[in-house]
Parts: sequence; structure tokens; C-alpha cells
Amino acid sequence: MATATLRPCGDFKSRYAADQTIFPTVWSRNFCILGVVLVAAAPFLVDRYVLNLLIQIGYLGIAALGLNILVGFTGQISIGHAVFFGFGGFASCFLNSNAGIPPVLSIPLAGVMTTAVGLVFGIPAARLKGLYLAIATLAAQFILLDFFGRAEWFTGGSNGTVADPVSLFGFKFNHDESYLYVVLFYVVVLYVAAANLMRTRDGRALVAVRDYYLAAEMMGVNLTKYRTLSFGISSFYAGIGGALYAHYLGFMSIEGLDISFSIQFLAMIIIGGLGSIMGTLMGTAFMVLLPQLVNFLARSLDGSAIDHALGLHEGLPFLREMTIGAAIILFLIFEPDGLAHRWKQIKAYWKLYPFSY
Amino acid sequence: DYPIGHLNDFSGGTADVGKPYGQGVDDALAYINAHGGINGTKLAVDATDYGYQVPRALAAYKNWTGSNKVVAIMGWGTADTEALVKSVTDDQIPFVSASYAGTLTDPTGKGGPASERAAPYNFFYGPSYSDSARALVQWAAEDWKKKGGQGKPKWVHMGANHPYPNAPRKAEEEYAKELGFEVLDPVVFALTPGDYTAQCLTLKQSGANYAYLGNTGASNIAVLKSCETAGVKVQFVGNVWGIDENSLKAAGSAGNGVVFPVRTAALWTDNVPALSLFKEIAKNSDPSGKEYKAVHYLAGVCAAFYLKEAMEWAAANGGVTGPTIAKGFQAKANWVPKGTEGVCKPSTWTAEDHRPTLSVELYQTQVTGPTDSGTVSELIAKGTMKLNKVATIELPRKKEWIGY
Amino acid sequence: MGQMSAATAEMPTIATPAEPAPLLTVNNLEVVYNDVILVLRGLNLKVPEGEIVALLGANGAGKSTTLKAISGLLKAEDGQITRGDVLFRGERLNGLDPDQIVRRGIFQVMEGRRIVADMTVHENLRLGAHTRRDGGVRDDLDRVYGYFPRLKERTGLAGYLSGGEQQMLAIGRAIMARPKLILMDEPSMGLSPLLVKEVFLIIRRLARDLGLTILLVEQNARLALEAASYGYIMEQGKIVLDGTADALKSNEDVKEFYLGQGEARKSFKGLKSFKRRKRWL
Amino acid sequence: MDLHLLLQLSINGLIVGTLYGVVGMCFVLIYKASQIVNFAQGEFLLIGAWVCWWLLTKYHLPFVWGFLVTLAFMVAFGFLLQVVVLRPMIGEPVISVIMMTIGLSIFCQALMKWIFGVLPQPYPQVFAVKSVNIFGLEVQTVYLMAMAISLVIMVGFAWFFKMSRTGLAMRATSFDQQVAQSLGISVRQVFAVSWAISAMVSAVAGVVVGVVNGVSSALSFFGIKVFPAVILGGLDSIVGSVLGGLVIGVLENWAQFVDSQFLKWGNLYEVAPFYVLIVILMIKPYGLFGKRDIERV
Amino acid sequence: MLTFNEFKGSRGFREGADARQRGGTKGGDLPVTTDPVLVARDVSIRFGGVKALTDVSFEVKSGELFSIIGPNGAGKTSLLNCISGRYRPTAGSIHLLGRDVTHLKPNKRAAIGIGRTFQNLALFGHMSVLDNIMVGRHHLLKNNFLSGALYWLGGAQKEELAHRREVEDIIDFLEIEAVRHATAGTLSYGLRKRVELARAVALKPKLLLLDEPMAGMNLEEKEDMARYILDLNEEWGMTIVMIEHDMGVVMDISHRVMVLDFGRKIAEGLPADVLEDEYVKKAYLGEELPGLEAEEAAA
Ligand SMILES: Nc1ncnc2c1ncn2[C@@H]1O[C@H](COP(=O)(O)OP(=O)(O)OP(=O)(O)O)[C@@H](O)[C@H]1O
Ligand SMILES: Nc1ncnc2c1ncn2[C@@H]1O[C@H](COP(=O)(O)OP(=O)(O)OP(=O)(O)O)[C@@H](O)[C@H]1O
Ligand SMILES: [Mg+2]
Ligand SMILES: [Mg+2]
Repeated sequence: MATATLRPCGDFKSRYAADQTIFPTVWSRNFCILGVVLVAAAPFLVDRYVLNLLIQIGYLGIAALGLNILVGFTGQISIGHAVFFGFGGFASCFLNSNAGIPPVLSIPLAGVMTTAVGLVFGIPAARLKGLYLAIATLAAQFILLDFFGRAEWFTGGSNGTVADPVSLFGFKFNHDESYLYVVLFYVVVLYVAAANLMRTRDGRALVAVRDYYLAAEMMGVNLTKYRTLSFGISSFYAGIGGALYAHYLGFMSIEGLDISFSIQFLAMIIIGGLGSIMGTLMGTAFMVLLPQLVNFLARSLDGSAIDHALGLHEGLPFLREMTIGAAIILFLIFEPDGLAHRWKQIKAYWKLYPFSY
Repeated sequence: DYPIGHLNDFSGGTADVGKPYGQGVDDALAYINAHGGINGTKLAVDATDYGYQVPRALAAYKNWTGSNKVVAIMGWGTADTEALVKSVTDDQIPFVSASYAGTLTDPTGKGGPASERAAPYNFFYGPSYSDSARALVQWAAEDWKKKGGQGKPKWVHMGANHPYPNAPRKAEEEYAKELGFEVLDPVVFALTPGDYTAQCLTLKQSGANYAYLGNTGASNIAVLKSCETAGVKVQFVGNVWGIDENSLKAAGSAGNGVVFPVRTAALWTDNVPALSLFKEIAKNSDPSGKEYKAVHYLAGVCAAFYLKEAMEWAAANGGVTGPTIAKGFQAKANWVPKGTEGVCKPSTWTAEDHRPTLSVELYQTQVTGPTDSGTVSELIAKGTMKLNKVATIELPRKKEWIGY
Repeated sequence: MGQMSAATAEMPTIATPAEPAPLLTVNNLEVVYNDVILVLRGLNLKVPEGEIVALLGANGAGKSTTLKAISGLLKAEDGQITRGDVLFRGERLNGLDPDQIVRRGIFQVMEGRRIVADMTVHENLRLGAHTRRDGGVRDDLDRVYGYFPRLKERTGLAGYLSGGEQQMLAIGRAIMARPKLILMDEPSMGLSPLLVKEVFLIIRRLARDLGLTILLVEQNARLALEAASYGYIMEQGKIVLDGTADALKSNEDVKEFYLGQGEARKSFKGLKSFKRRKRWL
Repeated sequence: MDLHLLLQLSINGLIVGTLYGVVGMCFVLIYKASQIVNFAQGEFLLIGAWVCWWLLTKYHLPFVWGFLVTLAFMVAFGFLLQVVVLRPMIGEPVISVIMMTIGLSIFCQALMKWIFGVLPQPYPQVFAVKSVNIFGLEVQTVYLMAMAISLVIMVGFAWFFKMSRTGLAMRATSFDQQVAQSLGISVRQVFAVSWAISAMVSAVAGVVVGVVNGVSSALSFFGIKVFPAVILGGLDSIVGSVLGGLVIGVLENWAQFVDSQFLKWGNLYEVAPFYVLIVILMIKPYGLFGKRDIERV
Repeated sequence: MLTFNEFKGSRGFREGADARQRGGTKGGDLPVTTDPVLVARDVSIRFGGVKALTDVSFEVKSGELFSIIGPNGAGKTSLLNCISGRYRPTAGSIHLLGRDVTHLKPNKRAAIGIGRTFQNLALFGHMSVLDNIMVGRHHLLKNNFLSGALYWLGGAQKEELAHRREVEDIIDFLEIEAVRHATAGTLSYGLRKRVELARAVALKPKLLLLDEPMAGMNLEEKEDMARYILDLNEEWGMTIVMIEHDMGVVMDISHRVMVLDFGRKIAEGLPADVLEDEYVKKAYLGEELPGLEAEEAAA
């Protein structure tokens, strides 16, 4: 009988605990630890530009992980993630400037508040499936965005609102060099939490709901609860991501929280790999770095011989956009299951998604 | 070299106006470099098209403040300017935006009662959105009298519920009330074009006399067209980015008669000596020199030239750094960059007040035929499209108007 | 093993020289899933025109995989033929798209029914005839309804049919296609004993009356060998035994493990105390 | 209450709604053939509008000819897409293909901006009579044309899916590509046909919007705007998409009415359809005409 | 893969199993206890015009192995669906362990103790076999998304491992050790059926519903499956309701048999008695049908 596992030979587990770890191999665990250490050392190695990218990958990666829990693990597509991200940002600013709660506390609290909102918008999830639900989340996108624009008490209306920098015992994390650690802390904690969640009861229930909800229900899984819950969890992550973003910028406004931002989150998780935790981070990195890379290429092209020969100068910005589009397309043609697929060499979950049930 | 950052939008949501403006800045900076730079030192301009996406602007900013820190930035839109206010203040980098929001005009944070925060490193060239809107209100009040209108004229603000269209709303509506207008509830329409017949029908029914178009070109065009079909008879007035030669071409006859502010004292086709400099500058991107350049182009060139002279002042007064450039802006009063007299309007920045000018030129569009064939240059040359000056409004420099 | 030829990996030895070339030949086929899981390891098989050939084997032996390799449906499951070839009337089918293979006259009744749930029974049957251009569709519809009267009563969506009704529909769809060769994957699955018999009757009739050739994968070995003229037994991705149906029926191992007629045969109830594993290799 | 205004708004809603319906049908067509939600639909509109504009202004073709050439071009474009982009994705997860349409929309958007510029362009006068007066409301002639065309298309589609072989094949393909292939259906062909038709019909809508508002890249936003319409009608129902379009169109206008007369919110027009959408979905989870999932174990 | 020998000792589940007498019962022997686990009264269900079930009543006693047979489309699966909660009967009631469950949601019923397998496989295709089975433990586990996310801190780890041990027992029992980490969707048909059974067993059900567990199996595998079912019934003490078309199996292992046809119950009783029923012979077994040889001869 063929075993479909792709563990390295000789990697036998002699205890269940060892068989239940987050990391399939020792190697992968060490690799992750090395990654964290490298990022932690980054302020001493690279300049602010790179730090900024790392921080972006961090807070977007947290929010994207939330979306992956919703879409990748529970099988509910959402095209409204950006507003939950935004809500977290506004909530933290609100708590910070109106209630005087320091950002250290307001960030997690904002996560909790966003969870509550997510749960409310998750109510339709109990009844709606597939793309119908997706469009309901699109409605959430428009409704919440409209709310942001109008609720001056909460968001400062269309003018936006300001946020204090994060500070702990008098130390202000107000530069990229220091803020990186705040983001890194949250990334590590929340990614580990998600990995844990997925190997325990409720995480499995979420995946079961995705794969075959009728069977899941008959195995004792409360569909309504888990469908709504996944919105809650997803919003929590989005909220934390948004709050981190707000305190990083020191400012939060509704501009930029539009559908295309929501879609960008989707791109991150699809490219990273649906239903893959590490893949989420990779996908986020891809989406953050791709424009930078293309920008860099465009710049080095600008004024070069090729540019003159083809008269590209005028078209460079468009060429850049096109490259981003084309990169996504090509990527999906060659790696339709996402980066995580390649990374782990394990057949991803998503062959038939979302219509397998 | 002096490193300079330039954020522009040639490809994103505001590219329709971002293109001519950014082109103006680009050409001007190239011209400056070709003619000796800043007292002999060239500008190392790093232009980034950020496609009107804040995160990308942010990344670019971080890039510029990394190892080789820029001394000044030519910026663009509302969203990114707002997002960067705090950073540029902390990093002491003068930021010349094309967002003219009133909130950027208060360098101390204690300006007017409505002022929210300090923005000491934010500069722009031209009247603020709020002041332009006030000027339009004032013009409308005079226009109403002149036309012999009876009773209270009705004023309505139109635009999306977004930072940019909303920026002048408070100032505009307050001033309108002050001048005896009845201010109706705003009509909201999206920043994207669409069919706005419904809005126009309600606009018509509301009986408004003056309608302020707060959005950018494409969506304003859609409104103008829809309202033309719906048979709305309203005097439209527009924001600086709301209408220009290009959008006028797209709007065609529907765009006829809109009154809007222009930041320069002259248009491309006017007979002003300094325009020859602008035409020289334009050769950078249009060697033929035949193309007509829109109002935004001129404004872009002016903005770049103000920066240039501020830098020159800095070079002569302690070296070109962020703080000295900012001082350079504030060193003179009512000044015009050399060679642009008669085009760029005299401007003044002080340590307490970053409103460069309160004198607003108002123009009115005129369309006499179909605009669908031919380029803008041709249509202007033929006179099918015209911009006619209707007034220059001089607003009082009130302290309580600082910051909004 | 008497008159039976033991199948070897190198060379299949069923056909006597005088026989005409078989309709379908599978040579030394190797199939890999996901680039790593080797499932078929050099499989050889021949299906002569107009005959019914049975393919038997344990769960996971690779029977369904074999059929999918022939019909080209492997691709959709990330499977791949890495060696060997499939010849239909001498033409190589490897690498063709499934729909092209259907157009050449090979139709598969897939495991697990796989009917189009959100269409009616009638539409499903019409779909079966998708590649047909002749005018006999109407007659064949009547034929199918004649075989399975129960289907005619079901006017709703096919997805609401009972398991057995869906199985009937799946078989009916194959009849509608009127191919040269039908690959049947467990046609009797989920059918009542009465219908199992009927289905085998139908299979026989199709082969006899319409001249169809059938490659039959079936767990009900007794009926399968009754209907078929030739049989293969596969295990772990290889043919381990083959021969005419009669020869197989009288083979001791086949009797014991597939037909339940060995000496050791007990009632299901009594089986629990001992456990065997067949080893034919 | 101003009844005359309400009447005018209602008519306007119906007219705009038809346009939503036309684009909605294109969505449904692709969805029915492949379960893919095409996020590049808006770009199809845009491409159609630009191409037609280009033919009309650069070559001064008469409108009818320009229009027909545009349609032919869009068919070719749809085929091309299928060959270059979609064919490799056959058998891949649907969500990846959906993502791919997003990539496609980014790509086309930029390409159009590059070719045609970022400035909005007006269409030449197309019809001698620009508008017709209906109950005191000036209705653009081109809208009436759109209504007529969409009716024809709708009837055609309905027949197509119910009766024709290709229609059946499309439905089977969307249900399960592997099954469809096993029945001898060429998934490529199905994709090609559906994308080509969808691109073509989108172009109709694109040209109409272009004639009314002028062409600019923002026109592609239409693609997102019709989502509520399509969902309201039911993702897989042609008739539903048209009705959904009409409902959303009228709703928007009524919202505008309620807003301007009573509520004074400002942008009820934009969000009201989404509130209604959620309410309707809570009552009818598959839209008005959508087919329920088969839940049988 | 190692077979976790060190935990072999901890099979509390099957304690005393060997002590019990085995193999002695023949078809028809009644089980030890007699209190009904399941009582269905006048259950009817209709779908539009189709009357899938009409007034079906029956009882299943504790420890019983009860089989349901009947022609295709007779309503067997529908009946199972009514019991497990997928369908809500249009009339009638269902009692489980003395409790009226007619209006209970399926997940609640699972928690009471109904486990089932499905006719058209319903595994979680993208999950590993192990995770599939662990989902069966859902209602037995206590950790939630908070303690789960904290894992090491909230006791989730301990609990998960304890349950993993029991699940490994089931895996051992059903002999699917080799595919433990395989993705369920890639297994062959027969193996999937076995994994499904494992998942249902993991629920620790008091009543186990099996929908055609032998479909798609060859004789030998049927024998294995029959052995598992008997073990579950006799050693693990589960009450079982089974739908099956293979009469050999049904007659050999079930205690009682019920026959459905066109949604009505037409017979119920000991296997041997039911087999003698004329109607069953004709409409279900098709004994009047000619064999293939006869057909051949006639042609
Ligand atoms: N999509 C797939 N990915 C990976 N492995 C697969 C896949 N499909 C089948 N397999 C493996 O290939 C082997 C053969 O499977 P196949 O379905 O051909 O068996 P079978 O002989 O038809 O068995 P059954 O009688 O149970 O249907 C099995 O071990 C199975 O796990
Ligand atoms: N959800 C449903 N909607 C409509 N009809 C249904 C539904 N469920 C079952 N039916 C019908 O009820 C009848 C009984 O179906 P059921 O699945 O219970 O049969 P079954 O006895 O299990 O048959 P088989 O042995 O073939 O599996 C069938 O004719 C089927 O078409
Ligand atoms: Mg099989
Ligand atoms: Mg059944």
C-alpha cells in the first residue's frame, strides 16, 4: 500500500507528542527559528527600506493569516478583509486617543473588538455558502467602509485619526528599528497560535467544515458555531494586523481600505497556499516584494539602452503594473496550489475547493 | 548631489490629473538640472510612480529616508500626504504635496480653532482646497446678485465621502451660510464614473443654484453628463482637480460653463513672457514643443521651482538640509521664483501659516462644438474649448482659517 | 497452473498467434501520482474486440487507476503515465485529452457514479450521448429506460437519486454513448441483488447485441467471471494471474479468495477468529 | 413626497438595471460553464469600449460597423484568453483560476492605460436623436438599444442552456471537469466558447456605458458593481441576473429618493443595495432564482 | 512506521473482550440485553411527490446488529438520514436511548452517541486519515480555540495526546496503520470505506449506522469488514444498524433484518425468516431471474 506521506526516510516518530508537532521535520523547525533570529538581527544588518518591507510583511502577514483561516481552512471566501483590517486600526486609535488606553493594550483590545464585529458579519455565514457568502462579505466591505466614512466619533470621519506610538515602560517603539520587534513579537505569537489551533479540536473542526460540511455536522461539529467562529478568529487577526499598521503609521484613514486591498489579501493567501500557515507568510512576502522588485527593474530599465530602443519610458509605470498582473498569472499557471505546495512538497489541500462538497 | 524624492501617480486612480502635474514636476526638475542645478549641485531625483497606493508610497518614503536621505520630497495625493505628515515632521523633510488640504496649512498646530495638528514640513503651491472653495462661494454670491437672483441662493456640495472631496466641505459650507446661501444636504457620488442620473434628478428637484463638484475629473464628467441629460440647470463650480482641459474634452458640451480655480496667473496660450521658460521646460517631454499643456502642468512646474529657490536659499544659509529648506520657503514674502513671474502667483509661507496665497483665479469653461475628435491642443487652438477668466478673488488672510 | 499462462512483467502471453490484433492493448504501464506515488508497476493487458474482459483485484491494487490511465482521466488527479503505452486499434493514446479518447470510442463508467448532480436524469443521459452525431439517440434513450424503468419515474435532479439509482444512471449514460469500448468500474456497486443480476445480463446483451467490448472491473468476482470470457487478476499494480474465465474459475486460489468456494470457506460469522493474507507473489 | 421624481427615478433604475443585467449575464455565463467568478469582467467592458472608440474616432467607421468589428474582436480576444491563460488552468482549483482573473484584470487595466492613456475620452455622437423622453425623463437612445439587445441575448442564453448540446456540456463542465471530460466534452472548447461569448456581450455593455459617460479606465468598476445584481438573482440563473440587475438598479434609485427626501445620509445610493442584498440572502440563501446545492449524503 | 508498542497496553476500550464468549452465536441469536436503543415510530418523509418513507416503525435493542435491506430507492438511506438527523421526518418520531431526538440537530445527535458511515463516501478529502478520525472525537474533546491555540498552557496537549492514543487503538483494530498520515482523498475506494468506519467508531457511538459498508469490496475484504463489524458489535458493545445489499453477509452476521420497499416496511424478523419471504425473493433477490448461463442458452 502506498503511503502518501512524504517524510524523509528514517524520520520515525516514537512518541505521539513528537508526531503531533507543528513542524513536520526537525529541519523545518530549525529553519523557522533561524528565520526569526535573522529578522531580529535585521535592524543591525539592513537599512530602513528593508525594515519597512519586513514590517509590512509582518502586519499584512498577520491579517492574511486571518483570511487564510477563514478561506483556506474553513472554506469561506471573503472579499471584505480590508475593512476588518481597517476596523482594527481605527479601534486601536479610538481606544488609544479616546479612552487613553496605551497602545500596548489597545492593540490586543482592538483585536477583540474586531472579533466582535467579525462575528456579527459572520452571521450570514451560517446560512450562505460559497460565492453567495463571498458576496455577502463584499457587502460587509461596502457597509463598513461607509460606516467608517460617517462615524466621526470613531474614525475621525473622512479625515482619519491619529495614533500614538507603541511604548512599553517608557520606551517608545517609534522607529522602524524598534517597531520591527513589536511586529515580530505579534507575528511569532499569532503564527504559533494558529498552528496550534489547527492541530487541536476546533481547528480540525474548521477544516472538516470546509471539506465536507454535511459529514462534519454528523460527526458532531456545530456548523453554525464554527462558520461564525472562523469569521471571528479571522477578524481577530485582521484587527491585530490593522492595529499594528495604525500605530506604525501613527495615522489611520479610510483611504486605501477598498476592495482592491481586500483582493490583495486574497492574492496573498492563494499565492502562498490556501490552508497553509507558513505559506501565508510567503504569499504576503511575495505580494509585498513583487511591486518593489518590479519597481526596481523598471528603474534600472529607465534610461537604459533597452528603454531608448523601445521607447518604454512613457509606458514604464504601466509595464510595471502589467508585470505584476502577469507575475500573478504565470505564478498560478506554474504553481496553482501556492508557494506552500512547493515548499513542503506535500500535495496541497485544495484540489477541488470550494466545490468539493 | 541633493537627493530628492518625487512621488507621482501616472498609472493609478488619480492618473488623469496626476499625469500632467507629475510631468510638470519632472520636466522642471530636469530643466533645473540641465541649467546648473542648485548653485552648481545637481538634484538626484528619484521619481516613484506609486499608483495612488499608500503602502507603496510608504515603502518609497522609507527608501528615501534610508541610507541616502533625501532633503525634500515632491509629493502627490491626499492619502499618502496625510499618511506621511507625521513621518516628514519627525524626519524634518520638506514635503511639497499636490494635496491642498486645509489641514496642511498649520505648521504649529495652534492655528485656527478647527486646526487638528501641526504640519511644519508640509508645503504646497496654490490656494488650499478650502480657500478655493471659499473663493467659489464668494464668486457665486456676487454672481447671484449680478444675475438679479431673488431670495436666498441654494448651495450644494457634491462628492464622495472621502478625505479628498470632503477636505473643503466644512469651510465651504460655513462660508456659504455666512454669505447668505441656503446650504442643502450634500449630494454624494462615488469617485469613479458611473451613471449619476439619479443624483442629478434629485439635484434638479432640490432646486439648487450652485453645485460644488468635489471629486476628480472622471467622476465629475460623469455627473456633468448625467445632469445634462436629466436637464439640470445648475451653475456648477469645481475643485482644482475637478475639471481641466482634458476632462473638459471628455465632458464635451456637458462641461460648458463650469467655474473653477486655477493656481497660476496665466494659461499655456496666454501672452506672458515667462511662459517661454515653461515652453522651454516642456521640451523635455515634448521635444516638438507643439503640445498644449494643461493647468496642472503649469502648477507642477511652479511647485518645483519654489522648491528650487528654497533650496538655493538653504545652500546660501547653512547648507541644504530639510530644516534649512523649510526655512528657505519661509524666508521671503510674496515671492515668485525667478523667471516665472506672471505665471506662478506670489506666495508666502511663514512659521505660523502655510497658506501660500489667498488670491484665487477663477475661470469658466466654454465649449462651442463637439470635442470627440482631435486632441486637446487642436481643440484649444480651434477655440472649440476655451477657458475664460471670470474673476480673481482676494480672500482675507484670517487667522481662524488656518488649518482647515 | 495448468493451461493458464503466468503473466510476466516483460511480455503478455495471452494471445495465440492466429487471433486478430486486440482492440485495446496495455503495455508495461507505469503510473505515478503526484510525481512520487508509484501505483502501476508495469501492467500488461489485452482486450479483444467484442469480448468482455474482467479485471479483478483487491482494494488499492490499482484497478481504477488502470482504467483512468486508459481513458486519460488520470491527469485531473495529478496522475501521470511514466512508462509504457496504451494502444487502441494500434493507435497510441498516451497523452491524449480524455475527450479525444472518448471521441475515439472509449467510454469510462467511473467509480462512485459521478453523475452530474444538478441536472435531471434525462439531461444526464443526453450528456452521455454528447459525442454522438448519429440519429439513434432517441432509440437508445428508450433502451436505457427499458433496462431501468425506475429511472424514468425520477424526474427531479439526479443528485437526489438513491445510490443505486445513480448507479443505474451511470451505466445508462455509457449505453447512450454507444462507444466501441466501455471501461466499467464496479458497475454492480450499491445495486440490489436483483439489479446486480440484471446489470450483468445487460452487460452481456450489450456485448452480444451491439458488439460492444467491455473491460470490467468488478468486486463480484463470481458474476464477473461468469459474464467475461477472459480475466486478469491484479495486485499491487501488476497482473499476477490471468486466463480464460473458466480457467480462473477453477483456479484454487481464485476460488478461495474471490469466489468464496475454497475448502476453508466459513460463514462470515465464523471468520472472525482467524486472519489470512493471500500471497500470490 | 414627490411622486413625479419617484417615477422618474424608477424608470432610470430600470434602465440602468438592464445594463447591470447585461453584464450580469456575462458573469453567469462564465460561472455556469466553469464555476469561475470573473473578476476581469469589468476589463472586458473596458476593452470593448476602447476598441470601439478607437475604431470610431481613428477610422471614422459608422457606429454599426465599428460596433460589429468590436464584437468580432472581442470573440477573438476571448478565444485568445482561453488559449493563453485558461487552458493551462484546466483541472486546477477553481479559486486559483478566480485569482488568475484578478491578475488578468490588473494586467488588462494597465495595458489599456498604456495604449489609450489615462484621460477619459468622449464617444462621438452615435445616434441622431441622443435621447428620448419617457414620462418626462430624458432617456439616452443608446440605453434603449441596450435594453433591446439584452432582451434578445437573455432569451438566447436561456434557450442555449436549457436546450443546446453545448449548453448542457457547459453545465456539466462547471459541475465537475473530470466528469465532463469522461463524457467526451472538450473542456477547452467549453471554456473558449463561454469566454468568447462573455467577452462579446460585455463589450456591448462597455460600448453603451462609453457612449453615455465617455471611456476611461474607471469604467471597469462596473464589473464589481454588478456583483450584487448577480448574487441577488442567483449565480447560475440567466433570468435571475437580469432581474437582479433590474432590482438593484431600481433599488439604487429608490435609495437615492429616500435619501434625498428623508434620510439625508448622502450615500444610501451606494450602500443600500448591499443592505438589501444581505436581507434577501438571509431569506433566500441562493438568491431569487439560484439553484440550491444538493445536500444529500 | 512504528506501531506504538508502548501504548498497546492501554486499551481500556476493549477490556474484557477476550473474556467474552465469541463465535458461538448464529444468525438469529438475540443479544444479551433487550432495552431498545432506537425506537422509530411511524416515520414518514416525502420529497415533493416522492414518498421516500411511509409510516416505518421499528425498534433496535441494545447490543443488536440490525440490518435493513430493500431494493434500490426503497428509502433505506433516507431512513438512516432520519435517524442521524440529516433529514427531518415529515411525520413520526425517533427516540434514542429513551430520548426524543426527532427535532435535534445532527451534531447534537452525534454527541448523544450516533455514529455513521455514508453510502457515497463522505471523508474530509484533504485531511490526513488521522485527522479524519480525530474529527470523530470532536464531541469527546474539551479544548477550544483558546486553549487549543495555547496548546502547551491550557492542557490541550495532554488531552489531544490521550485521545490520540485511543484513536491509534482504532487504527490498529481496523488495520489502517500504513495510511495513517495519507491524505484521505487519495486512498482507494475500499480503504476510504474503512477510514470512514474508523471515524464513526472514534465517536464512541452507542448506535452505529452503516450504509452499505461492503460496497466495492471483494470477498476477502468483505470478510475482513464483517469481522470488524462483529467485533464492534460483540467486543466493543456497539449497537449497529446496517444497510447492505450483500445477502450473504446480511444473513450471516445480523441478528434481525428489516425489509423496505417503496418506502414501506414489508417484513421484519430473523434473517432466515425474511429470506423465505416470497416477496423478498421476487422483488429483491430476483431469484426468478434467469442466470447468465440460462440467458446465454436462451439467446
Ligand atoms: N489521486 C491519487 N493520489 C495519490 N494516490 C492515489 C490517488 N488515487 C489513487 N491513489 C493510490 O493508488 C492506489 C490504487 O488506487 P485505485 O483507486 O486504483 O485502487 P483500486 O484497485 O481501484 O481499489 P478499490 O477496489 O478500492 O477501488 C491506492 O493505493 C491509492 O491510495
Ligand atoms: N433529498 C431528496 N430529495 C428528493 N428525493 C429524494 C431525496 N432523498 C431521497 N430521495 C428519493 O427517495 C427515494 C429513496 O432514496 P434512498 O436513498 O433512501 O434509497 P435507498 O433505499 O438508500 O436506495 P439505494 O439502495 O439505491 O441506496 C429515492 O427514490 C430518492 O430519489
Ligand atoms: Mg477502484
Ligand atoms: Mg442508499
